Amino acid sequence: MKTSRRGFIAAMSSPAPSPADAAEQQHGHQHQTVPSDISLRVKSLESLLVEKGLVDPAALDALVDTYENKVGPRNGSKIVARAWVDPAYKRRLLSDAPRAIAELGFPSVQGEHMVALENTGKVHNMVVCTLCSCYPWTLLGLPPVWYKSSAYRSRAVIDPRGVLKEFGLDLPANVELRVWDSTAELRYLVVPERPAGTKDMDEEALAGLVTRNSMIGVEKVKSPTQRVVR
Amino acid sequence: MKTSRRGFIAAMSSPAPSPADAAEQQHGHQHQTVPSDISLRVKSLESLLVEKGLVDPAALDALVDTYENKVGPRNGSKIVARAWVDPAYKRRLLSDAPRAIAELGFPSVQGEHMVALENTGKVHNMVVCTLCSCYPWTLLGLPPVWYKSSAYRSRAVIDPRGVLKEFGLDLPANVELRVWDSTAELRYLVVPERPAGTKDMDEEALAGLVTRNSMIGVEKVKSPTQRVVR
Amino acid sequence: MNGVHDMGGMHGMGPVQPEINEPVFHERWESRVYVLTRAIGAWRKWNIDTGRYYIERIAPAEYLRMSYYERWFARLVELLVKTGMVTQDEIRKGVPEPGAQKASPPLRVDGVPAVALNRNIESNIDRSVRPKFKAGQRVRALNIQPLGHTRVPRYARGKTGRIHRDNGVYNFPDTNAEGRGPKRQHVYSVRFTARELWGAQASPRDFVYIDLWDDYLERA
Amino acid sequence: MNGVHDMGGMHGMGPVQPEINEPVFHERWESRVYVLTRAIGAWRKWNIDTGRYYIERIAPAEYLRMSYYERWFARLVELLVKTGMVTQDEIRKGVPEPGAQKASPPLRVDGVPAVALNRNIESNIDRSVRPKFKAGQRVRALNIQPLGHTRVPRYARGKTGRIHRDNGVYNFPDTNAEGRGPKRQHVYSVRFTARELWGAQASPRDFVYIDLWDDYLERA
Repeated sequence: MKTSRRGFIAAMSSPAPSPADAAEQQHGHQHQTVPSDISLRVKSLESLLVEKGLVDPAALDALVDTYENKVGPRNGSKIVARAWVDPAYKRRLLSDAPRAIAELGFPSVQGEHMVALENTGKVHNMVVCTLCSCYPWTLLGLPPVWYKSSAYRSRAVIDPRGVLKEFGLDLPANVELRVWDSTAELRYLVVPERPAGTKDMDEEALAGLVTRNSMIGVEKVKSPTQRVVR
Repeated sequence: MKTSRRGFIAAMSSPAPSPADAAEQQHGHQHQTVPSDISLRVKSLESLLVEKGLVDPAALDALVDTYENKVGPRNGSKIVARAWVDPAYKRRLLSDAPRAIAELGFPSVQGEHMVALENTGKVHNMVVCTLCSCYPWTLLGLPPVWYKSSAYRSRAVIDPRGVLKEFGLDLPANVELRVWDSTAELRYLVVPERPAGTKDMDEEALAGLVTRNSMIGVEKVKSPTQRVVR
Repeated sequence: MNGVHDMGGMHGMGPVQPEINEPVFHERWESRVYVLTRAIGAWRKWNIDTGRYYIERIAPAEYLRMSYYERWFARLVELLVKTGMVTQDEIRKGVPEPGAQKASPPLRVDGVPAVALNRNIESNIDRSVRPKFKAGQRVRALNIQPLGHTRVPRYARGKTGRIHRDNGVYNFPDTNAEGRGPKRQHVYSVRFTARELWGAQASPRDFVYIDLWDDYLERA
Repeated sequence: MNGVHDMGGMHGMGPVQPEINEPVFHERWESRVYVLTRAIGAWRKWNIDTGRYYIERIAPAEYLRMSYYERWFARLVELLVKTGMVTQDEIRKGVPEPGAQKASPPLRVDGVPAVALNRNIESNIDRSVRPKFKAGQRVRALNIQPLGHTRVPRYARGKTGRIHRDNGVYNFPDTNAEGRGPKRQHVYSVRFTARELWGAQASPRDFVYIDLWDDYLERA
């Protein structure tokens, strides 16, 4: 876990131990041998805020439960699956995402300020927030660490095809690539291509194929056969 | 010393203790209570390089002596003082600095790739290296920490008048300000204005007035009366 | 501000490193920082733009050193003190000052479902605010260097694109972040060619869409 | 590379903090790092552009965290290993590998005076290299995003200025840093208005002069 979040510290190309590495190691060791300083500080702040009556401890626990268990990419997957099976729904989703999302019974507020982007064989969309970490969390859950990383934020706009390659997607040169930098309150949901070999699958099964990363636009949805082969 | 080199860590505006501050303090304490890790690592590298015959220890000591005791702003000061007392010399310095510098008996190599910039009541020059720390060290000695700092490098080109104000120089709006970003092998020596009240001073006394910072262009040379008043 | 947070186009940040089976939170304290921030948000002592600004104000070396939720924690402490909700002394000691009145939290457990999935953004429909531009027009992102919060990335400044879509009316981050009013105005999705942004080496089939406010744009 | 070292125009780095009676070196190890770098330089295993490049390659978070001479030390270690002058194992153990041949240093104490004050840069006069531009011409710094070492700062890219002076002929850093040849060419001092660089808010009486190579420029 530390590794993935410290990607930006991967210093020079040579594996020579540099002072940077040493400092990192030292830092890492500290955090392993003594209780994490930040953890203690957060605990102390929480108890202060509770004692001051600024937050309700039960509400905090309910919030954690909500983000850990009640939101997540499956919300987005359902929308994508519906769009795959219902062309009229897809049209509504692409032209007025908030309304189309509300149709599926999600509270309408969730869909507000949402834009759906369709990936096809000719146009590929991917989403980034270069300035911070804006993300359609009401539909996809909280963003993964890589989405919030300096690596992704810096490179997605200047080297999007290189980034996609690292996700295993070698986009043909003739495909138009659209990178959406979420600088405002609009949130972007990518509707990936329906993969081959899914003709006989129902909506629920299709939703099970849709990955979070495909709705950010950094990978395609694999066909069920591909998944088996892997 | 730590303080001045850690200027860029001066975090938020509010004096609230932030986790950043805490981390800094922790780091600082470490360096006070145990021998500095970097110091040990440098020692170890030096002894390795000596043992391998890659460097001559006597040469290392001679180099330290040179930079600590044999180069410094007084070389630049002599050139400035000469330019102040000898208008023909000043013209030569401004049109062909390398040759004019060599005239004063400095090894000619020192003057190569040097450009002299004259500050007047109408035009003010200041020098920065936004990309690293390029500096006319053959004439001024090694650069001060502030010159190499992120603060100076980032701000000198976008907020030069703000930077000058922090050095105590409130440049009138009608003075043209020229910032020289040393991106190549050219090195810039600012010839500051000769201050008032120095008519009777000889060249050596004048050289004594010239400060390093005035030859970088971040301050003016104060007249001897000003110096006394302070 | 031209901060290190504005990192679109930077090199040297390493490869993107997706994590398999990533948990929502990696450590307990991360989840607590997140929900404390959300729960304190219910006091409405600061808005989303101020919140973003106080992440950006973290000194660059610290910003890059910190993990995501370390930044959130730094911001929370900073804003709690700044708004007077807690004192520095209380932060230091971890207990309320003697005699401090106990408040009543605006977000209770029964309010969580309504709050947790709601971004709480006003409607973007406001016929009283006229757009300056319309779809299809060529625009240039202004070459401006705001010292405070702004949402026009540096890599777009001075660059020319085309209005792709009028997204409706939103608060203006630059003023809203500092309590100088929402200054509501239209936000457009603007389509830039990668070649305009990055030069001739970029693929002619790459485009970047950036959401930009009226005040960031001029006709081109 | 668009690294954090390319910091012209950034905000948030704090005030400039001059130090009164600053020593040449603040700690002994700093002086040793500096002179070790100079003494090893006498082997001519890398050039000045490579040296700069290996400072820039330090990861951004580390670059900002490190003090100036910590960066120098990181670079020295990196390049010593990269050029095969020492092995990683030797660095780790602090002693030469068993059976390693002892070299003879090219810089001896008697050579110090000649070396210590000499920047060792070739002459910038070379009539065989023709300039592409001349003083007074309007030029634009190319909008390029080199992945490797480069000396055209980001804040100047795509911006238009005027050739102030032809400085003569120098190695081209972009190729020279990576051993792809010196590609010698003219370097010009180019005068940019602060308004061109930073927009209408800048003072009309502020100018930035940047030394730029032929390959960074086009007619404007």
